[in-house]
Amino acid sequence: MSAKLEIRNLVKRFGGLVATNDVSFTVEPGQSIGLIGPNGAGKTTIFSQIMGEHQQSSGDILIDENEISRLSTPQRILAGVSRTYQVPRPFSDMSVAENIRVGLTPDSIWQMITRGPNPDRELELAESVGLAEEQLARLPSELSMGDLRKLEMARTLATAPRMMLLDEVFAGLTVNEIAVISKLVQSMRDDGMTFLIVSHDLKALEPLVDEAIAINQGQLIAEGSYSDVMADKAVRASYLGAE
Amino acid sequence: MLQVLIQGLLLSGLYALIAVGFTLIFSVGRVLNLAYGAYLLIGGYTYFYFSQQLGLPKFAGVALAGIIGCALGILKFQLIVRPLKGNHVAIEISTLILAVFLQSVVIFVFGDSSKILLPIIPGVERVAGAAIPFSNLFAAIASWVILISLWLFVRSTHMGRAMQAVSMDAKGAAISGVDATKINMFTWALSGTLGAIAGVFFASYTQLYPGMWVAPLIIAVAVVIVGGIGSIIGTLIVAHIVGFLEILTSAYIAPELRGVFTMLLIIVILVWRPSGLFGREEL
Amino acid sequence: MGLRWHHFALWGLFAVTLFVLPEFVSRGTLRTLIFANFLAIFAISWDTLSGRTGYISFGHPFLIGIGAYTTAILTKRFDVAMEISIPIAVIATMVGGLIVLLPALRIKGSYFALVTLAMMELIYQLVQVIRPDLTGGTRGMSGLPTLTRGAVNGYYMSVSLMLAIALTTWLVMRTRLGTALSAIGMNEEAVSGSGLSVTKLKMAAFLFSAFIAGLGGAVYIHYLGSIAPRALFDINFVFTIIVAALIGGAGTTVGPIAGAFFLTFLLEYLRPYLPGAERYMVYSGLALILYMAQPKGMWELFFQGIAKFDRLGRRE
Amino acid sequence: MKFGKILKAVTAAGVISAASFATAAYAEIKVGFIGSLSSDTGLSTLRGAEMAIEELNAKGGVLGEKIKLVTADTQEDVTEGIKAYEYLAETEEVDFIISGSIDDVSLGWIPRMQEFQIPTLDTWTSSISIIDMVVQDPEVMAPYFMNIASDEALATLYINFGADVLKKQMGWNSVVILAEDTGFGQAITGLVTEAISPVAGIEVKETIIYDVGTVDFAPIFAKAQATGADFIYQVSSVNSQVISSQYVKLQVPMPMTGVNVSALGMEYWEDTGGAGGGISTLSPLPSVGFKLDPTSQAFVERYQAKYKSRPVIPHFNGFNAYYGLTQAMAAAEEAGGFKDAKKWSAAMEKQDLKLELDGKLWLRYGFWGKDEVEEVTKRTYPHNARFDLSAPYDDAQPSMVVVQWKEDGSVGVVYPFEYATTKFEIPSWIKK
Repeated sequence: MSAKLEIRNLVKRFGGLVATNDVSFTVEPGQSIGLIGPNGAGKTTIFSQIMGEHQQSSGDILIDENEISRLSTPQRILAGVSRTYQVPRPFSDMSVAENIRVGLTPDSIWQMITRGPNPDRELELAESVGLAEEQLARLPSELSMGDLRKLEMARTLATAPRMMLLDEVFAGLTVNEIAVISKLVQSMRDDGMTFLIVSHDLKALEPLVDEAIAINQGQLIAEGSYSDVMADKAVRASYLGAE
Repeated sequence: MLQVLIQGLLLSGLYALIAVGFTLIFSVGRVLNLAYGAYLLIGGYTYFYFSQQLGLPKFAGVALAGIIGCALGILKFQLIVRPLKGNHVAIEISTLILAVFLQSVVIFVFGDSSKILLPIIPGVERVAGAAIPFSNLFAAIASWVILISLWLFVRSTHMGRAMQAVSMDAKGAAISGVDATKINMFTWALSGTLGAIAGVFFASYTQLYPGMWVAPLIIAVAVVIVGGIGSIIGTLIVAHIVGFLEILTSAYIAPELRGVFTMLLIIVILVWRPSGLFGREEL
Repeated sequence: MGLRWHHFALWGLFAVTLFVLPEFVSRGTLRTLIFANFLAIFAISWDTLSGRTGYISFGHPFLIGIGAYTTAILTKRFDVAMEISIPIAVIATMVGGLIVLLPALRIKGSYFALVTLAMMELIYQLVQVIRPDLTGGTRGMSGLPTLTRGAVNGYYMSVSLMLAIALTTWLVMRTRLGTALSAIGMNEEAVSGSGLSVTKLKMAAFLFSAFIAGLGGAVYIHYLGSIAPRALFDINFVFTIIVAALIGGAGTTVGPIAGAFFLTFLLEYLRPYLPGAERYMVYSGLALILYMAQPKGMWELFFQGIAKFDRLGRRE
Repeated sequence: MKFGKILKAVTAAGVISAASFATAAYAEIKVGFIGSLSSDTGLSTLRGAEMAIEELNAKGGVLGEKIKLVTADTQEDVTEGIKAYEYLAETEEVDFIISGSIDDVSLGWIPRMQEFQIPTLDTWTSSISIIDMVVQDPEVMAPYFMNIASDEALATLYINFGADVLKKQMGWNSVVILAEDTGFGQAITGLVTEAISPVAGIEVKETIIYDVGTVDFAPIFAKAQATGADFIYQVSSVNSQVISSQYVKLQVPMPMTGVNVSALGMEYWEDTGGAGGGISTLSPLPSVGFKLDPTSQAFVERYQAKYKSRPVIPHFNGFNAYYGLTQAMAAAEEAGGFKDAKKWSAAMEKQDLKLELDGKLWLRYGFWGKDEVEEVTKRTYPHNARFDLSAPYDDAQPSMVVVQWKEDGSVGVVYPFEYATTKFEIPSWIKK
């Protein structure tokens, strides 16, 4: 059920810039790890490489001991890993239900044509992230930021992941909305989902993670329990230096 | 051989002038102005009307062509590009419609048949079997002068540097106090002026006809794609590649195949190296 | 697929209206309708690729041309029967288009538009040079076999084809394939992030579009009886197709049909008053104004009108 | 439910407007013009027809009915030409069509003419392949007439010009052909290539085909020069002022003659900005630089009083349209109208108009009989304008003349010698 993620010596160069510099870490099945670091540290770039949106310059990415570096994004999703985005960009001219429908669609042209949508499953997913039934027909432009994040979670969940990468899930949310999302993540953790979470809101992040990894300027600078990492000198220096 | 060299240089100089206005818009505004060819069309016909039909001095005809091109550029920016707010697809399509509209206006006013522009400077010099019409030589020299002054302008004036800043990063430029809208409008005006003047030279090199906007548009597109965006020097180099490719093809393979290699070049470069030969690698 | 009885009722009504039309209108009007039908087919084909996925093709005549030239050459030079040559033409369009345009699908935005434009110019120039004994060179070919004679027969043929294509497209686009294609136009990254292969989807859209273009192109030249590269691979032809789809409403099936009918009739109605090139001035000027006013097309204007009306109604 | 409403609205609007479209009045003889409305050649045919109709109406019309003219623009495009023919046939329901179409456009709409069987007269197209269709299928092609000598006759006269002037007077032995890629270009190139060597003794070094969209002729002229031929033979009917003006601009050191359609109008000098000197071309009759008989001269004078825009003098097809339309109406009088196309066709075949100048046959508007074999080319030309290919041209006028523009802007006939008003010369910049 739960997936294991292993990153080995990951390097990504953009021209002369090294965005990821020899990073290695492992997320055990069912574990939840917080990925922290100042702005521009290279957190989102790591997500992009795990998902195959950017190809790493060198290094390995493994899901359940299988190398996925050569797979396309949809194939990686099939392998069990999905992500959300810092800025939710839903399909703007489609209703909430249709947005979720895209996530539920099988990657086969033939099945897309021959098999109709599953409205019950769409509703189920919407409700599982806390969206109400009457919101299904709304357009994304009519939703609050919190609801947009919920929609993004629902669409990601629709791909049936065993591991989720959450990118800045709390950005732009009210205190109440943060609580709702937290509860949602907690309940998924209880169900055995593996998580890698990026967040600037360290207070909200803390209760959701088992361990933390800190990176700065593309390099891993600390890993271990959340409190150990936060107490680390290099980590503190990187935050102070950047902000 | 010398003949090919001479013809190649003359044609390439003209192509560089044609392409540079398009390069400016594509790098500063990041939009594909499919009505760019229409500047050449309007410029050519303006010159024809004032200098050849009304008999004004040739210089006045070129100047008026430039002024009308400039006005057209500003109008296009204000009436089409700004209201569409950076919606690239919409800008591409509306500029295409505009080009067809301007073409039919020209047909309405001047008729469908080709017009011949008198040589701007009459006379021909013969070197090693190649005919060098003074008019074409003048066009090539003028285009070099214009390109060099443009290059100096972009490098050394405040306005030029602001244009560079906007071309690299519109948001960043805005933070540092550059009014991107103003710079954009200036660029559209400049591009219109250059296009219209290029149109006079292009038409005197060849002919005036209502469909004449398509060929220079394709040339401009080829130069920008192959050269990569944002470089006047790149434009100059690639204009010579395209120009010589055409002359070499006509001379050694077949005149009918003249444009084929230009198209192939566009396609191969776009598929193989979308940022162009001299473009910046994008993050 | 969310089909309701009234969908079929409306399609039925539409079809019946079109089929009884020859009883009420002159043959001249039928001829105009024939061209409107073909333009509608081409606009639907363009829309399937560009209107839905947002990959703007400026070289659509390239696809239409493969279909048209294949059947023209087969029937004219090799005496192949049209029943055989048209299906071959359709397959040739799909295969040929795929081979040539597949590399182009990996580039995005304006660059895709430029490659397709360059592709069209390339094929235009090549048709003239490569085996002009087959293609007829710049002049094209005339005296091709025709499928029908007379305005009424031509009308029934074109309207049946148009309706069949429109209905098929409409049905396919109502499936999750349609949803996924529209999703590419809105946010390609999120489609692939939803586990769908964007390349596969784009290829499906492309093949579907090529199928319609090839079929439409092949039947079109067997209606005209001639083929001329200058009229076919012409930026004005691209312009007409794109404008028909956009004016009507891109990303819908009825939009391109409405746009094609509107534009064709506009041109024909202007003919008695403005017989020459002035027609195109009015035509393109109007197209520009309509497009600037509502890039989503008349269809969207219509819906907005209905929505406004509904809101007014509810308030009372 | 919503979109069904608009469908209904659209179709209803379509039905209503289409119905209003169909109610055209039908108490007159309707003539349709098909051709380009923006070219000099198209306008020549249109105006020739307008003037003939005006004169006929002043005399009370035909069969007691007034003649009305409607137009359809082809934009020199094949598809537009087909649409235009359909428009005339089905929307306007014309009785007779007069055409100023170019070859490829006529070839495009010929199948429509065969279908509708509307009496049709071509005044500009000279495509021999259409005459071949008349030979092969006289029944279906019965309503079609072409009152300009066809390509075959044009080429034959050119071959004679080659032998008498180019070879004998100028001493030229080899030629490079520079032909546009059109139906006309292909036909003329083929005919000339076949005959110029055996008959005139001029060797064809090379044939260069160029696209009508060509804008830069410098490399093409360079290629022509490289063949080392004595002169260039051009075949150019579309945008031909471009090639000739560039010839002058580049001062190509090689004589050039041939077919240059833009040089057939008086506007040529202005269009090339005074840069067209030295160009010579074949021209169907009547031509610029050709003396006119009194009837044609009177036509030109009335024409100039009526039209102030270009073309200031109609091209040959303007004369063809003027005389041809008058003949078509006379044939209709005889056949009781245009409805019976076969009957009209038989009456049209008999039309014969002879115009004289100084007591000599000058122009003849008649048609070859079905089985009449022309002596020089040994073939038949049914429904084609009658021409004479050998001096003294007493059966009809020559199929064409060769005219030449001089560097001072004057123009005159250089061949056949009987009609010559000036001598063939080469441009001053060519050192010989």
